[in-house]
Formats: sequence, structure tokens, C-alpha cells
Amino acid sequence: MTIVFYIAALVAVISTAMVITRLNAVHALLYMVVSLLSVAVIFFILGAAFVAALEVIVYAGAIMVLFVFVVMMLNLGPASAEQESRWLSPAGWIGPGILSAILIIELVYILFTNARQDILTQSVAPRQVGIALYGPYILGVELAAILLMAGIVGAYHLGRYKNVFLHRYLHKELQ
Amino acid sequence: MLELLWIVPALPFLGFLILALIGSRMPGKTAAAIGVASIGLSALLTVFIGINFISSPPAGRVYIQTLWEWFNVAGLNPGIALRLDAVSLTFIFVITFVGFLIHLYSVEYMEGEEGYSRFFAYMNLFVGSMLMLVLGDNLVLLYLGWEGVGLCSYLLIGFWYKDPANGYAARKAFIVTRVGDTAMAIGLFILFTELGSLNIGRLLEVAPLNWPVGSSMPVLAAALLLGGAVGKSAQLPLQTWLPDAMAGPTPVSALIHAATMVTAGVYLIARMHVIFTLAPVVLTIVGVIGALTLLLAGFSALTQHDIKRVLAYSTISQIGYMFLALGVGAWSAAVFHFMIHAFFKALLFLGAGVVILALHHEQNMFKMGGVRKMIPVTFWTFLIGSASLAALPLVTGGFYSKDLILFYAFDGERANRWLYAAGLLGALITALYTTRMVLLTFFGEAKTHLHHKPTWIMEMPLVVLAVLSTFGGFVELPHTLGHLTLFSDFMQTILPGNQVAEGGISTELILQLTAAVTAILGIFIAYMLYYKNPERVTALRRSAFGSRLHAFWKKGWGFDWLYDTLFVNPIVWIAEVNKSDFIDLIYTFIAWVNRMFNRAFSFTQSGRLRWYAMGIALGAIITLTIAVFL
Amino acid sequence: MILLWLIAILMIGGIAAWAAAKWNVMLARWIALIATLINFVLVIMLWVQHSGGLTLGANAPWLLDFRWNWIPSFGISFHMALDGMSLLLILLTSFIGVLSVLTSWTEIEYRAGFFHFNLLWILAGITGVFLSLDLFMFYFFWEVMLIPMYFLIGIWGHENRIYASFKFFIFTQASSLFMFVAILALYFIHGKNTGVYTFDYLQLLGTVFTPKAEMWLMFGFLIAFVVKLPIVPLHNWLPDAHTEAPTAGSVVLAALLLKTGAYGILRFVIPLFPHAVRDFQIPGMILGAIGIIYGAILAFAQTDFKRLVAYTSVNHMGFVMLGAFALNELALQGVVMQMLCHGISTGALFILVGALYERIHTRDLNKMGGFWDEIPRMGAVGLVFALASLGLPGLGNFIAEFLTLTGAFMANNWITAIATLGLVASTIYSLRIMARVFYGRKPKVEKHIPDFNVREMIIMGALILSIIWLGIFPHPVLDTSRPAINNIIRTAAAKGSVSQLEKPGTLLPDKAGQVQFAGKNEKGGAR
Amino acid sequence: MNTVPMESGLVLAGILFILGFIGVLVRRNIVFILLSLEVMLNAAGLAFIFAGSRWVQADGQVMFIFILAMAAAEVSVGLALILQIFRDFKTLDADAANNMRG
Repeated sequence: MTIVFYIAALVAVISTAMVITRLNAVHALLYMVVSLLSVAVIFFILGAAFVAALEVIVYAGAIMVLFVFVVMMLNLGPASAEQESRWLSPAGWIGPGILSAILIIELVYILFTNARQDILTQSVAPRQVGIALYGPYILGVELAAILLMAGIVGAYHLGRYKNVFLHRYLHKELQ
Repeated sequence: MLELLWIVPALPFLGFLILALIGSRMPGKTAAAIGVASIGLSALLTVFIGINFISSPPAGRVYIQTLWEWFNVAGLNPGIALRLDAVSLTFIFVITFVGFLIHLYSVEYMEGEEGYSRFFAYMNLFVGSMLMLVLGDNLVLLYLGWEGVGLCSYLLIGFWYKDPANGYAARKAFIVTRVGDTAMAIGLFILFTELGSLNIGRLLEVAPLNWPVGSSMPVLAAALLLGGAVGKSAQLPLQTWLPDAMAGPTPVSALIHAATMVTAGVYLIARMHVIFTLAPVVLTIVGVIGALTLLLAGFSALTQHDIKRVLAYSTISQIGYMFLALGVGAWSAAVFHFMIHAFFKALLFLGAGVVILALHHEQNMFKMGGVRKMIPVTFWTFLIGSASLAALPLVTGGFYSKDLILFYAFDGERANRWLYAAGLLGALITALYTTRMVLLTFFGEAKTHLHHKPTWIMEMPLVVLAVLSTFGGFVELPHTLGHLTLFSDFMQTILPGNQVAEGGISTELILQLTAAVTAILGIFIAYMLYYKNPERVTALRRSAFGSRLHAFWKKGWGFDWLYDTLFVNPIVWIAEVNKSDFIDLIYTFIAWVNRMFNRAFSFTQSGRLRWYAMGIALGAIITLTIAVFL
Repeated sequence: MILLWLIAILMIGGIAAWAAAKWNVMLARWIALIATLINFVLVIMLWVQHSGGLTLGANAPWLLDFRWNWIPSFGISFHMALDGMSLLLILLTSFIGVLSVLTSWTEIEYRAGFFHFNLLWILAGITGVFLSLDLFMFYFFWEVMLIPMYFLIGIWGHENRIYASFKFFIFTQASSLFMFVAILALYFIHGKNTGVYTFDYLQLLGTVFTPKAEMWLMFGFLIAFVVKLPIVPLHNWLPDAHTEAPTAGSVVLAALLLKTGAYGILRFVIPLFPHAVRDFQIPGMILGAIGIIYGAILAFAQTDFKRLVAYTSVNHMGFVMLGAFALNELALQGVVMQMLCHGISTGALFILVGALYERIHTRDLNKMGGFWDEIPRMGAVGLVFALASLGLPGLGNFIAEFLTLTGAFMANNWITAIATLGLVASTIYSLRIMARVFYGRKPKVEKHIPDFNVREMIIMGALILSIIWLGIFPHPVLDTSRPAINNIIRTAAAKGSVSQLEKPGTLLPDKAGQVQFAGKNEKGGAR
Repeated sequence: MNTVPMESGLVLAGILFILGFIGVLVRRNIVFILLSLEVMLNAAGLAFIFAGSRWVQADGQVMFIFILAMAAAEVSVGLALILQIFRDFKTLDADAANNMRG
């Protein structure tokens, strides 16, 4: 099982790296799906089968499809890929690269200066998750529901075509 | 009768109000009628009141009429109250009477001028203010009149406002006198702080009780009051404004800058004589100022071309005599000379006005000449006035008044031979420049033709003033000539007398002879120099030293230049440099620093999403690094 | 209750004018005029009603007292009271209020309703400041008058209005925050000492401080008032604000807003912190003298007519500072007179400048001159008020300056002697106004300038009459303020001994009975 | 060997997170930025799951579900914004939308 974990981890890292380096958005999305699937595998290994399923269905399924739709609507062609390559100049990588390297080194340092711990891949059943969700975390569920609602309304409001709307006081001066 | 006193100043004020409010809408004749009538009625009333006052004097020889209390704060309670006594009666008589004559004269002189009613309004306001000055029962009310006449002087000097030079002269007059007034105001503060009252009667009573002779407080107070007097009366060192003040219409020069306002300083010192007696040092200074001024102004008068400027310097010089008289403690002599001077100097100015008008506003004496045939009445009256100014012995009022001053300077209780010598020298110079003026103006050959022939309205005041300046002197005759002391007896109800040293009459006779000889000598010299052989004077003036001295005297001993350099220019310079207020720079700097900070911080707010993310990363790294490694 | 109405009428009138302007602009003007007129009449009635009681009741100077608990848990109450001094000041406020509405009758075209709303609310704020006896309320009204003023300058001002309005706002707001801190400190110190936490002025009067605390608190109050006054070197907002504000704004600023500073010093600084004030007497008087001289020199240098007039306020308010710190009855009465007279004379000058600007569209003195023959009425009015500002006797300003200087001279003669030089300086700039505008040669002005019309002559007539009345018959005013002034002196004395203030050594009580100033004050009222 | 080292799991989560973070910083295209955000959220979720499994608790999964819900909401709003920006600016350049600069 450990081997599977490491393989899945490798896949996840590589595909994620591909996600952030692709020029074409659709390619990046495909790599993203791969990455999510590999993470789902890791979830499964860790005994969180329910979450693994959610990962596949919601993330890789719903959310990524949403992205694909948007990319389609934006109608990005080869011209945008070319533009992307111009934007991705090596100079732009250096700063973030150094910052991130520092961060990961610090993380590794923290993790490996403490005593080693292993995780027993013992499963936590969906039932337990459900009980926890509707027990102590009921408030969080409510909030998540409101958030989703707000997301729907917001997306609807932002997404539609509309006239330029200005503040009533600004109206006069801008006309 | 005395209860009607308040009407005397009220009438001119009423005239002013009417003229100021609706004067511009009434015909010129009406305006003039109102202006003249108000002063005329005032003068008439003054005569009645004067007769009444002399025939049945009130208790203590002082009559006080309180109209209302002006204000009353913490013991400072000046009233709008009038004080009539010998001194103020003399003054109001001169003011209203000479004022009336000059108003009458102005009716013709100012005819056809723009702002005819405005002129009479200002003149009425002046007479009213002057009366308040003289009649004021307390120093605050006196100060009101004092500033009021200063204002009218300003307004009337700048009457022809379209010429900026007139405006400049007007401002100069107001500001220079205001410098003196400020000193006087501080003097009032000292008097009130130390003596607790500004009521004249009370001050005169309380001062000797509280202050020993010669102590520092009366010296300070008297010196500050003297500052005010010096400013108003155009004495050293504040005399510079008066020659320029001649920019005003001639009746104004006659009334304000010769007869009345400029003698306010004399009035003030005579009024506050107790304070000055307590400060002998200051009294001596008064005398010295008078002596210096009369000499300086006399020399300047010798060199002037403008007839009005000659008269202006002569006025300064004659007021110098009054100061000299005050300085030697000859109080009544000073007031006497004031009265006679008012008559003959007003006469001279009015006569000069006739000449100026006759020659179409020509004021340069060298362009005049030979007008005696054209305007005989003016000529003869002018001659009488000049004789009085030159103190021609026996027949002129000026001789008696000036002689009295010289007598006390030589032989009085505060006699001072130096002052006497200055006075005598001054008399010589006076005779010189007077004769020069008369010769240049009226004799010689005519250079222009007659432009305006005066009617009786202008000539009548001349005649009356000529009579007054001749016979006015006979109310006070010296021991040697009938010994009549009407005037000084009258004055001594208020002002202290002056003890004369022993051996009086013979000394007096010698002095009179000296003075008479001096005057006649002066006239003779002038006749020789300016009439018989004027080329000698011209040659003197052409010489290197002579020309320089001439220019120096003509410019009034360079006082204007001195003050411009010392005060005016530096202040103007500072004001110009600091026009936009250097203190503002401090706040501008604070604002600038803030704006710099704003720049610096707004640079970090690039509006780019990734820039902010980078900021978050940096912050996280720093925090983490601190948390992990420290 | 009537005190509350004084403010309420203005506030309601302001809102009504704003609302009415939606239909008809003239209606808004009339509403504003009527509201201010009602106020004026009310105050006159108050004065007439109390003028008898005022002079007699020297021991109880408060004529009217209105109190209503607002937030009792914090000790905040709606406490307003009227004494002689505040009566005079609200009289001035309502008088100038009427005139400022009249002045802007034709000047303001743009959003006139909102303009009148702001104007009336400023007046309401000022009235509130003059009446409040609760420090919290006082601060509240202090701010109420600030914000509409900011709008007034910022919206209806001249070309540089934004800069000026910000400068005004920042100076006054920043300084009033010092006062706010001081008020809170006072509140807590008093609460700690006595256990009674209150903002009530009358209760706070008895607060005992350590000398250091008293000094700091006094500075907190003083800085707010001194900026408003203003005193050099904190005066820089004034010329800009006055110059850029519309005419009514300048009038209200100069005539009323500055007076709140003076009022604050008299009402709060001196009675609350008498020891500190006494320690600060010499520096305070020096600041006053500097203000007098410096303001005059700056006024002289200006070429913008309105700016010149603005700097004269710095000059005149120097007298207020000088007099306030002289701490005796003469000087304080002079200060009250100076507040009224400066309000009238400078207000009039600003109206004159505004009227001239309406006609020739410039404020540059270099483009003026020789206007007298064309506009003699304006010239005469200008002359009267130029003379007033140089302190000509017979006009109110003379009484004010004379009393102030006499009082100040008793407190410190050298500083006062220097300050008296300001009389010469003020002459110079006042005459410069006349010389540059009305006298001299006329520049080439293409068109005819109309003289004052009837409305403007009514305004000016009222102002001239009042300044002359104050000059020759100031009794009613002095009598009205006397109990209040004596009360201030007495309150200050209750904490220390005021007799030290009056240099008893220089007086000669035996020889000059009337010289006993302090004693005379008490009796003076019964005259 | 049914054990997975805790450290390896967290390092993986960290690497994924950092990768997403690099994406946010480096890319100018808003779509990619949003995508990188998803990666970061996912990495965080992964860390929760590791923690939940380590102590055999349901809380980790609960948190992941919350993150999921939040991600969904965020994506929907974010994508709507992207559309809007694309309409207004005619580009997907995140730096073009810098109206908030000081």
C-alpha cells in the first residue's frame, strides 16, 4: 500500500506541475483531472473512501466540467496560447520559485525534526462522517449551505450580460 | 445759556449727517447753505455763550455739561461730557468763527468742483470733531475728537482723490499723526492705570497728590502725551506730513492745517499742564522741540517755490513758537499766539487761495508776480497778514503775541537764554521768508493774466480776518504799552501764571526793541535781497554749497528720506517678501511629507492580484521563519 | 425651552429650505430668511425681557437654564444656559444670520436649497456652541458647525475652494481633537476625584488638578480655540478659507466662527483652568501682540482684496487673545466688545468685497481704483468700515480696542505698548483699502459698475447703524455682559486668588476712591 | 505494510500546495490562477484527510467536505467574474484589472 501511495503521490505532483505550466487551458484542465484522481487514490488508501468518491464526483466531475464550459465560452484559440507563452517568461518564475522553495524547505524541516509518525490506513466510514456532520458540525453545514446559495446567486448576478451600471451620484459626471 | 453748549458741536454734526445722507442729491447751493449755516449758527451761539460765560462765570470758572455716560467699565467711566473754561472757550471761539469764515469763503472757492456737497460734509464733520476735541471733558472724548480731526484731515487732503499723489499725502498725514496718537494712547493707559481716571479735571487734581515732581511716571506720561501733540502739531520729529498736506484744497489748509487742527497739540499740552509741570524734563524737551522746529521749518520756508508750502512751513515754525512758549511755562502766551496765529495764518492761506484761483491753480511763486493791481483787496489783506506773521512792531497782533513768548523765554520763571536766542533768530527768518513771499507773489511784473476775480464772498472773510489779526493783539498789551492783561487774566482762571524776574519793565523794553529791530531788519534784508538785487540770491543758490543747502532745506532737512529709509522701505520690503506668509511653509511642508508617504505607500498598491499574493507569501514566509527558527 | 427653539428653528428651517428648493428656489430663500428673522426677533425679545434683570442679578448670572438628561449613565445632559455674554453672541449670530441670507440672495444660483440648509445649520451649530453648558454637547455643536462650513466652502467657493476647504477642515478638526481628549481627561479626572462622572460645565468648574495636568488640559482646550480664533502661527487656514468661501460663508466665518474660539477661551479655558491660565498669561499676551502686528503686516501686503480683509481678522483677533489673557474686567469687557464689533465690521467688509466681486468679477486690487465717482455709496460704506477696522473713535471697534488695551496695560505694560503699535499698522492697511479701491486713477474698466441696490443698502445700513451705536452708546451691551464677565472672573478667583491679577500695588485706594476696580465691578451693575 | 508515513503525506500536501501557489504567482491568465487556487484548496483538503486518518477521526473528512463546498461556491463565482472581466477588458490578463491601484 505504501508503494501505491508513493506512486499516486508522484503522479499527483507531476500532473499538478503540468497544470501550472501548460499553455493551453484545456490541456491544463486535463492534467488537473489526473491530479485530482491521483489524490482520490490517496484518499482511498488512507481509508477515506467516501471522500475519495466525492473528490472524483464533485471535483474532477462537476468543478472541472464547469471550467471546461467557461474555457469554451471564452473561445480561447491558438492566439491565446501564444500569448501565454509570452507571459510565462523565465524571469517571472524566479521570484515565486525561490519563495516556494523556502516554504517547502521550512515545511520539510518542521516535519522531519519531529518524531516520525505513521498513519494506519484504518477506514473511517461515511456513517461516522455523516454523524459528525449533522452532529457537532451542523452549524458548519448550515453555513456551507448559505455559502453555496450565495455562490449560486452571485454567479447568476455576475454572469449575466447587463448595461454598465454606475452609482447614481457618479452618473452625471461620467455621462 | 450755558446749557445750550451741546448745540455748538451738535450743529456741525447735524450738518454733516444731512450732507452725507442726502447731500449728493441736493443742488449745490443748498448743500453749501447747510454747510455754512450750521457753522455760522454754531459761531453765533459760541459768541452768546462766551458773553454769558464771561459776564456771569460759573462756579470754579469751569462749566461741565454731561450729556450721557459713554461707557463704564471697572472704573473707567468717561462721559460724553463737555467742559467749558477759559481755554476751551478761546479755542471754540476761534474754531467756529474762523471755521465759519472759511466755510463762507469755500462757497465760492470750491464752486463747480466735483463733490461740492461732500466737501462741506467733511468740513462740517471736521468742525464738529474739533469742537469735541476741545470741549471733551475727559481724555477719551478728547481722543475721539483727536482722531476725528485726523480723519477729516485725511479725507480733505485726499479730497481730489483721482490724483494718487493726493491720496499718498493724505495717507501720510493720517499715518504719521497716528504714530503720535499711539504714543498718546499709551500715555492714556499710564494715566488711567496709575491715577484711576481719565477725567481731565480729576487728573489735574489727583496727579500732584500722587506724583512727586520729576518722578518717573509723570515724565513717562507727559512724554507720551507729547508724542501725540508732536504728531498732531507737526513738530519735530513728526513734522513731515504737513507740507505734503497742502495737496488738499486751500480752505482746508487754512482751516485744518493752519488755524485749528495742528494746534491741537498746543491745546493738549496746555490742557494737561499739571502733568507737564510735574515733569520739568519733558517741559524742557517741549521747549527745545519748539525751538528746533521753528528754526528748521523757517529755513525750509525760505527755499520753497510753492506758496502753500511756504505757508505750511511757516505754520510749523509758528507752532514751534507755541511749543517754545509752553516749554518755558508761558501757558497763556501760547494760547494767545495760537489765537493770533489762527487769524493771520487763515488770512494768509485764504489770500493765497485767492491768488491761486486767480492764476488758474498756479501755486509756484516764481510764476506769479504783480498781481497786486488785479486783486487789491486781497493784496492789502495779505499784506496785513504778512505783517502780523513777520511781527511788524506795534500795529500787528503777531508782534504782541510773539513778543510775549520771547519775553517769557528770556525772563520768565523757566527762562532759557538759548531758547530765547532761537526764538529771536526765528523771528528774523520769519520776517525774511514772509517778505520774500509777498514780494515774489504781489510785486514785480505780471506773468499771467487774471483768471478768476473774487467776489465779496471770498473777500469778506479776508477783511474780517485782517481786522482780527490786527486788533486781536490789543487784548493783551505789555507793561510798556498800556499794560492790558485781559487775555492772560482770563486764561489764568485755568492756566497757571508765570512769575517774571525782578527789574521787569526796563528789561521788557529792551527786549521789545530787540524784537522790533529784528523784525524790521528781516524785512529790510529780504527787501534788499529779493527785490533790489535778486541776482545775489540767485548767485548764492547757484554756488556748490548753496545749491546743496538749498535742496536740503527745500526737502525739509531730509526727514522724509530718513524715515523712508529707516521705517517705510524696510516695512514695505518685509511685507512684500512675506506676502504669502512664511508660516504657511511649515504647513505646506507637513502636507508635503504626508504626500510623500502617500506616494510611497500607494506605490505598493499596484492593483495587481499577483503582486498582493506575493505580498502574502512574503508575509507568510517571514512569519513562518520567525516561528520556526526563532 | 426657548433656547432649544433657537436652535430647532434654524435646523428645521434649513431642512425646509432644502426641501422647498426642489419646487422653487425663491421659496427656499424666503424660508431661510424667515427662519433667521424669527430667531433674531426671539433673541431681541430675550434681550429686552432680561435687560433689567441682567444688570441687577450680579450673583446669578444665568438668565435661562434648560436641562434635560440625555445619556444619564455617562453624565451627559442636554444642558443649555444663557448669560449676558452668550446672549450678546447669539444676538450677533442671529443678526449676521439674517444678513448672510440676504447677502446670498442673488449670489448663489447653484443648488440654492442645499446652500441654505448648510448656512442655517452652521448658524444652528454656532448658536448651540454659545449656549451649551455640557461639554459633550458643546463638542457636538462644535462639530455641527464645522461640516456644513466645509461644504459651503467646498461647493460654492471660488477657484481654489477644494484646497481651502480641506485646509479649513484639517486645521479645525485636528485641533478640536485635542480639545476632545482634554474634555475626556477632564471628565475622568473629575470623576476620579469626586466619584461623579459628568460632562456638566457647572460641576466641572470645581475640579482640582495637579499643576501639570491643569497645564496640559488647558493646552488641549486652548489649541482648539486658538486655531479657531486664530492666533499666529496657527492662522494659516483662515486666509485661504475666507478668500475662497462664498460671501455668506466668509461673513459667517469671520463674524461668527472666529468668535466661538474667543467664547471658548472666556467660557471654558479661564474658569476651568485659572492657575494654568495665570501661568500662561505672559506667553498668551505675547501671542496676542504677535497676532496683532503680524496680521496687520500681512494684510498690508496682500493684493487680493478678500485676502486682505481676511488677514485683518488675524490682526483683530490678536486683541481678543491679548485681552483674554489680561484677565481683568476691563480687558474682558473689551474682548466681548471686540467680538461684536469685529463681527459687524469685518462682516460688512466681506459683504462689500462680495458685492464688488459680483460686479467686476475680480478681487485683485491692482485692477481696481478710482471707483468712488461711480459707486459713491459703496465707497462711503467701505470708508466707514475701513475706519472701523482701524479703530476710529465713535465706532464700536474703538471702544473694544481701547478697553482691551487699557486692561491689558494693567496686566503687562510692555507687551501692551508693543501691541498698541498695531493701531498704526491697522491704519496703514485700512487706508490702503480706500486708496486701492476707491481712490486713485481708474483702470480701464469697460462697463459701468452699478452701485449698491436697495437690498444691499438695507444690509449695510443695518451694519453701519449698529457699529455707530456700539461706538457712541455701548452701555446696553456692556451692561449685559458685565455680570457674565464678573462671573468668569469670580469663578476663576474661587480656585485661586484673583486679586493677584489686578496688581493692587499700583492702585491708590485712599486718594482715588473710584480706583478700586474689583469693588467697582460689583456695584457697577446697579448703576 | 498498511502504513503511510505521516511526513510523506504532509510533504505531498505541501508540495501540491506550493505548486498551486507558484501557479497563482506566475500565471497571468485568470483561468489558470483560478485553477491554481483549486490545486491549493485540494492540497489543504489532503492535509485534513491525512490528519483525520492519523487519529482515525471523522473530522478530517468533514473539513474536506466543507472545503469542497467552499471550492464549488468559489469556482462558480470566480468563473462568473472571469466571464465578466473578459467582457469588460477583452482579455484574461489579471494585471489588466488593476483599477484598485493606489
